[in-house]
Amino acid sequence: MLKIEHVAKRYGRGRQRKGVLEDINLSIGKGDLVGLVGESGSGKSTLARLIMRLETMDEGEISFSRSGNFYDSCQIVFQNATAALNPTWTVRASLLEPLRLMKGDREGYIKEMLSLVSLSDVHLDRLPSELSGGERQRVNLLRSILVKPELLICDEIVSSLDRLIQKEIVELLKRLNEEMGMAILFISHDLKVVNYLCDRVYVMKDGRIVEDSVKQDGTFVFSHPYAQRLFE
Amino acid sequence: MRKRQVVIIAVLLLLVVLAGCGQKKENSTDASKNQLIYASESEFDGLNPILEETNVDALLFRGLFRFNEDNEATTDIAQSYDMSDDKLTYTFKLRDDITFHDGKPLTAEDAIFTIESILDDNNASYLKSDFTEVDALKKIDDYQFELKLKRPFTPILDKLTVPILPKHAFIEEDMRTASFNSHPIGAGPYQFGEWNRGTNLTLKAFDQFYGLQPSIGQVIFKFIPDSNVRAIQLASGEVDIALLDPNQVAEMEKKDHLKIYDIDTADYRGMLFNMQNELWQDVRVRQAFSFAIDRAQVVKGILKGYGEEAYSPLQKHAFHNDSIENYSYDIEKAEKLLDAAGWLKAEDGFRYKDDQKLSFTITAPASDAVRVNMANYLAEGYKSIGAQVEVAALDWSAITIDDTDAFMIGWGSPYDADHHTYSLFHSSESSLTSSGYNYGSYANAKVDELLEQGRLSTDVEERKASYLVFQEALAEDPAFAFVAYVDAVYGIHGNIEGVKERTLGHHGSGFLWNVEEWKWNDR
Amino acid sequence: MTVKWIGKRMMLGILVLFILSFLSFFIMHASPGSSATAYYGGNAQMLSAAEKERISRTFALDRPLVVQYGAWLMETVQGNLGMSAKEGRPVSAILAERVTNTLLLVGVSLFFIVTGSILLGMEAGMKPNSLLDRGLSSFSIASSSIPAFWLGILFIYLFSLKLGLLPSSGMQSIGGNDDFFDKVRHLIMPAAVIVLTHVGVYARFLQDSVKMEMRSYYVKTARANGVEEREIRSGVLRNALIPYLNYLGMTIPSFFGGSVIVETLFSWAGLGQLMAKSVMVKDYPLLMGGIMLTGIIVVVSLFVIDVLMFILDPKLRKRELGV
Amino acid sequence: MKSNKIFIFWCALFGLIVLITVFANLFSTYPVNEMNMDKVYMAPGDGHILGTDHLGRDVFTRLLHGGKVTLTVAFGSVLLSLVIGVMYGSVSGYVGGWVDSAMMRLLEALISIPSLIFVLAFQAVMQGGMWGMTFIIGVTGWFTTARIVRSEFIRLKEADYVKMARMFGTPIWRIITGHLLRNSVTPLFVVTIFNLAGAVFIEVSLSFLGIGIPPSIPSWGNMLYNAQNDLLIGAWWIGLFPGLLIFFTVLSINFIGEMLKDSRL
Repeated sequence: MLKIEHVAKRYGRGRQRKGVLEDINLSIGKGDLVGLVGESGSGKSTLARLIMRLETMDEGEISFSRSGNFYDSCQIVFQNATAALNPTWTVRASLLEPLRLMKGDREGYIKEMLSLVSLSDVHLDRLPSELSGGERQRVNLLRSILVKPELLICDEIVSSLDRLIQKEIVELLKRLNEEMGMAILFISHDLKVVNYLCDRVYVMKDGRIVEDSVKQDGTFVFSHPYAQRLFE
Repeated sequence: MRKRQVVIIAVLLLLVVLAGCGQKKENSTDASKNQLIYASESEFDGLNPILEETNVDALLFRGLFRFNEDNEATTDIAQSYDMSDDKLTYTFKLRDDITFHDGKPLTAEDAIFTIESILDDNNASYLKSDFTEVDALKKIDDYQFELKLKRPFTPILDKLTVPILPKHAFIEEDMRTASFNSHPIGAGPYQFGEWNRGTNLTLKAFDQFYGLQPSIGQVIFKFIPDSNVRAIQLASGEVDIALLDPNQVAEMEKKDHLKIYDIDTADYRGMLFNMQNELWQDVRVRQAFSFAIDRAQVVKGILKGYGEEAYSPLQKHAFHNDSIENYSYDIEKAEKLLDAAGWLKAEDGFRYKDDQKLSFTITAPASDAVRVNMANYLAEGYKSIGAQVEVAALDWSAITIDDTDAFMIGWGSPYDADHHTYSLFHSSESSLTSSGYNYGSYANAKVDELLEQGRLSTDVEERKASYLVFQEALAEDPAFAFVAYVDAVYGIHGNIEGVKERTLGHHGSGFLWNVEEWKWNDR
Repeated sequence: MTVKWIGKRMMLGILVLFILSFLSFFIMHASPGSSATAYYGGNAQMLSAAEKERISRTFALDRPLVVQYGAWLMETVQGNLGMSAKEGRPVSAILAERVTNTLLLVGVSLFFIVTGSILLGMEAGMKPNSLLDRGLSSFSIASSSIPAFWLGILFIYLFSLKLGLLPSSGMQSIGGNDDFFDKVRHLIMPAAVIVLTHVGVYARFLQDSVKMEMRSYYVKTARANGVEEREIRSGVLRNALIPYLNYLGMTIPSFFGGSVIVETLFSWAGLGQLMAKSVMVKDYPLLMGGIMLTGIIVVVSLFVIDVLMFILDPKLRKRELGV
Repeated sequence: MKSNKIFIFWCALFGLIVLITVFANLFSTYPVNEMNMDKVYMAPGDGHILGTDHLGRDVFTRLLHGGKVTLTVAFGSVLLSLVIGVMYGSVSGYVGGWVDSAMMRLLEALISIPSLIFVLAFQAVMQGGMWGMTFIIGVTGWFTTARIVRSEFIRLKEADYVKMARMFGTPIWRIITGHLLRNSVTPLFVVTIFNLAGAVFIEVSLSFLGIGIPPSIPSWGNMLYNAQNDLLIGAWWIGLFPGLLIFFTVLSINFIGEMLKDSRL
C-alpha cells in the first residue's frame, strides 16, 4: 500500500548540507502493524513528515496505492497532544474539523466513535485544558481516525504518558487494527511497546534503516549489532 | 548612588538658576529700552499701502491729508489746496521740506505717481474705487499739481489721505513684485527697520521726520494671531499694547501695570448674505433671518457690554438714520415671513420648501473668537425658526467669501459716508467682477443710485438726504443681517502717555494714529 | 563588512523616505483642484500665463498623478520643493528657517529624556522594592496618560500667568534680548512638557531590563566572586541599554509626531508648528516639504540609534556581519 | 489578589466613563448646544454642576456629549485599524516567503514614519467631521497591530493543530480565523487597548489645535480648544474637567492594558 524507495532528505546549504535521511526503503501493506524504532534524532519523525507530505524529499520516491484525497486514507497522530489540539476549541469543534465534508449526522457519528476511545458525551464540550493527558491523546487519536484512514502513522504517541494510559492506547490501536483493518506505522523509541504491538519492525540509526525484522513466535530477531543491542 | 542624586539635583538647580538669571536680565533691559511692542493680530503679506492695508501704514507713511482726532481730513503733506468753482479742479501745494526715509525729497511727482498707480489696472489696487472719479493729473511744478475730476466728488479729500509712495523706488519695477513691498520707504514718523517673517517687524524713529519727532525710539509689531497669547503676553509684560477680546477685559483690568482703553468704533459685525445662494433671493428670507437675532444677548454675553446693537452701516456717522427698520428681535415676525416665503415647518421642527431643507452654513474666521462665537450663537438661535445652520470656523486663508453661504462680516468706517458703503453695496463693486468688497454680489438699483448721488453731490444736506434714504433702502432689502458694533478695547502699559482716542475703524485700526506723540513716562 | 551594513541601513532609510513621499503625495493630491494652484505660490492671480505654463510643465500638472509624482520627485531630489501657497516664498527657504528650532527643542528634550530615564531606570532597577522602584511604573503610566498640551496649558497658567516666572510662548523676547539665557527661558516649558510626558515610559522600560539583567546568572556569579559593585553596574547598564535603544528606535517616530503639538501650543517656530499651520491653510507644497524634512530627521535618528546598538551589541554585530 | 482588585477598579472606571457618555442623553441636564447669554462663564454650582462656558452652555452636558464623540472616534478608528492590521498581518504572516519580506519592509518603513504626519496629510485634504476623523485615525493606526498579527501567525503557523487542519483540508480562511486569529486574541487585545488610548490622544490633540473635529461638534478636544482663553480669564472649570476626564480615561485604558500585558507574561 505504501512503498518508500531510496528516499533521501538533506537540510542546509552548500558545504554545511547535512543528510537527515539516506536511502530509505520501507513498505507497509494493508492492515499491517509496523514499528519504526530508533534513538531520538535518528530521523524517524522526518520520515513521518515526508510520508505525510508535509515536507518534500530530495531523492527517491514514495508511492501510495490509494487514489483520491491522500489525507482521507492516510493520517498521522502527533506526539504532543496538547500542541495538536487548538487550545481555544472545544473537543467537539476539534472533532468536527476533519468531518467538514461529511454528509449526514456528524454529531451522531462522533458520539458513536467516542466510545471507541473510551470517551463520553460529557467530554465534547470541554476545552483541551480541561482534559487529562490521556484523554487529550485519545481525542487526538480519535480525530485522526474519524475519516477512517487505511494507514495511520503514530509518532511517539504514548511516550509522554504514564504506563497505565500507554497500555490503554496501545490496546486501542490493536483493536482499531483488528476491527477496521487499519494499517499502523508505530514510531517509537519504546521497544517494549513496539514488541507488544507490532508484527514487523524497522530499526533506524543516523538517518538510515539498518535492519528490519518480522515477528516470529512473539519475538524479533536481528543481525545488525546496533539493533541487537537495542533490543536486548 | 549618592553621586547620582547629587547630579539630578544639580541639574534641576541649574535650570532654576538659569530661569532666574534670565528673568532678572529681561526686567532690567526691558525697562531701559525706549521701545513699544505692539501685539499685532496678523502678519501682512507685504507693506505696500496701496496693495494691502496694514496697521503699520500710519507709522511708515503720510498722505496729502490726514485724519485728525475728529476723523476729519486736514492738510498734512499738502500745505494748502484750491478748488475751482465748478468743483472739478483741485490744485494742491505741497510742503517743500519733506524727505522720504531714504533721504530723497517728496515732490508732486510722487503724489501723482501714487494716484496713477492706484488707477493702474495692472496693480489691482484695492483702493481703485476711491479714485475712479479722477479724470486727470497735472504737475505744475515740483511742489504743485492739479487734479481734475470727471464729476464733483466731495470725498476726494478723504481719499487723499492715502500714503504717498516714492516714485523712484519703482523705477523698472513691477508694483506687485517690487522689493519695496518687503522693504518700504515712506515719509512717516517711523522708518522700516527689520522684518523677521513669522515673528516681528521693527520700525525705527525717523529723525528727519517733518512733523513732531517721535519720543519712542522703536515700535515693534510682534505677530501673535492667537488672541489668548496676546492677552497672556500683555499681562506678563512681553508686549506693551494689545487689542483684547471682550471677555478678557475684566481679567486685564486687575493688572496694575495696565490701562484699559474702551474705544468707540465704527466697526460692525453682521452676517453677509451671499446672493449667489438661491436661498437669499427672496428678500423675506433675509428679513426673517435679520429678525431672528437676539442682538441684546450678543452684546451682553459675547461682547460683555463692549459694543452696541447694529442696524445700519452708518450708525456711527453724522448721517445716521435712526428711523429705519431696526430688526429688533422678533421670532414671530421671522416665522411669518418664512411662512410667506413658502418655507413651511415640518414635523421634525425644520422648515422645508419643495423638499429642500432650510439649511446653510455660516463661515467665520477661526482666529476671530468673537465672530466665531457670534456665528455659533446665531446658528443656535436660528434653530428656533426651523433652520438648520452649521458653523464653519476656518483659517482666513482657507476662506473665499464669495463661495460661502453666509459669512460673519466685519466692516465700518469712521470717515466719509462714501467710505465702506460704495465699495460694499454698489453692484459694480461685486468681488466676482471687480476688486471691490461686495462679496455677496448684492445688487439693488435704488441703493446703487443713492450711493452714486451721495458720492457725487457736493452739498452736505443733499448728501445727508441721499444717505438717509440709502439706509432705508438697505434696511428694506438687507445685504447683511447687522448684529453689533464692537468696541475696540486695548490694554496698554500704564506708563505710556499721549494716547488720543478717536472713533476707530474696523478691527480697531488706527489706534496708533498719533504714536509719535506717545512717550514712556518712566524711560 | 561594516560598509555593507551601513549601505543596507541607508537603503532602508531611502525606502522609508520614498514610501513616505509617495503616500503623502497621493493623499494630498487625490482631492480635486488642490494641486494646480498650490504650485503657483501665493501669487496665483499675478503670474503671467507663460509662467503658469512653465510651472505646470515642470510639475506635469496636466498629467496623471503618477507622472506628477515623478516630476515632483525629480524636482525634490534637485532641491526644488516648490513655492509655499500661502507665503509665496520657496518652501526650502521657509524650512531652513524652521529646522534648527525643531532640532533644538527636540534635541534638548531628547537629551534630558535619555539621561533622565537612564538615571531613574538604573536607580529603580538596581534597588528592588525601593520607593523609586515601586513608584516608577505608576508614574510612567500616569505621566504618559496626560495629554502634552494639557500639561502645557497648566504650565502656562502656573508659571507664566500666576508666578510670572517664564515666558508663555515664542522663542525669544522681542527687542534685542537675543542672548543665551533668554532662549533658555523660552525653551524650559516646551522642553519640560515633552520630557515629563516621556521620561517615565523610557525609565520604566530600562528599569525592567535592568531587573532582568540583575536576575541573570552572570550577575549572581560576579557578586559571589566579589566583583566590585561599580563594575557590575556598568555591565548591567551596558546589557540593558540594548533593548532600551531598540525601544527608543521604535518609539522615536511618535516622539517627533508629538512635538507638533507642543510646538504649536508654545508658538515654537519649528517644523511641527509650520506643518500644523499648513494643514489649516491647505498649503500643500509647504506641508509636503515639512513632512519630508521630518522624515529625514527621523531616518537619521534611527540610523544613529542603529549605529549605537551596533557598537553596543556584539551579538548583533556578529549576526549582521556574519563573522 | 490585590492586583485583581486594582484591575477591576480600572475596568469599572473605564466602564463608567463609557456608560455615562453612551447614555449622555439620560444624564445631561441641558440640551447640548443650548446657549444662555445670561449665564456665560458661570462657576460650578447652582444649576450647572460643572459651570458654563463662554456661550453659556452647560459644561457637564457638553462633557458627556463630547465624550460620546471622542470615544466613538476612538473606538471606531481602533476597530478600523484592527481590521486593516489583521488583514495585512494575516496575509504577510500566513503567506510568508517574498510576499512577507516585501510587506514587512513596507511595514517597517511605515512604522518609522510618525503617524501624526499621515494624519496631518489626510486632514489637509479632508477636514471631515466625526467619521472623517475616525477614518483618518483608523487608516494611520494599524501598523503595530499588523506587526503583532504577523509575528503571532508565524509562531502559530507551525503548531501541530494547524498542520493537522491543513491535512484535514480545512479551508484557509477557516484556518486563519479559527486557529491563528483565535489564538492571537490576547496580544491583539492588548495592542488594541493601547491603540485605543492613542486614538483618544490623537483626536483630543488635533481638535485642540483646531485641525480635528469641526468646532461645532462637541468633543473633549474641542472643549479644550477654547480652554486656554478661559483659563486666562479665570474660568478654570471649562478646561479642567475635560482635561481630567481625558486623563482618567487614558489612564484607565493604559492600566487595563498594562495589567493584561503582565498577566500574559
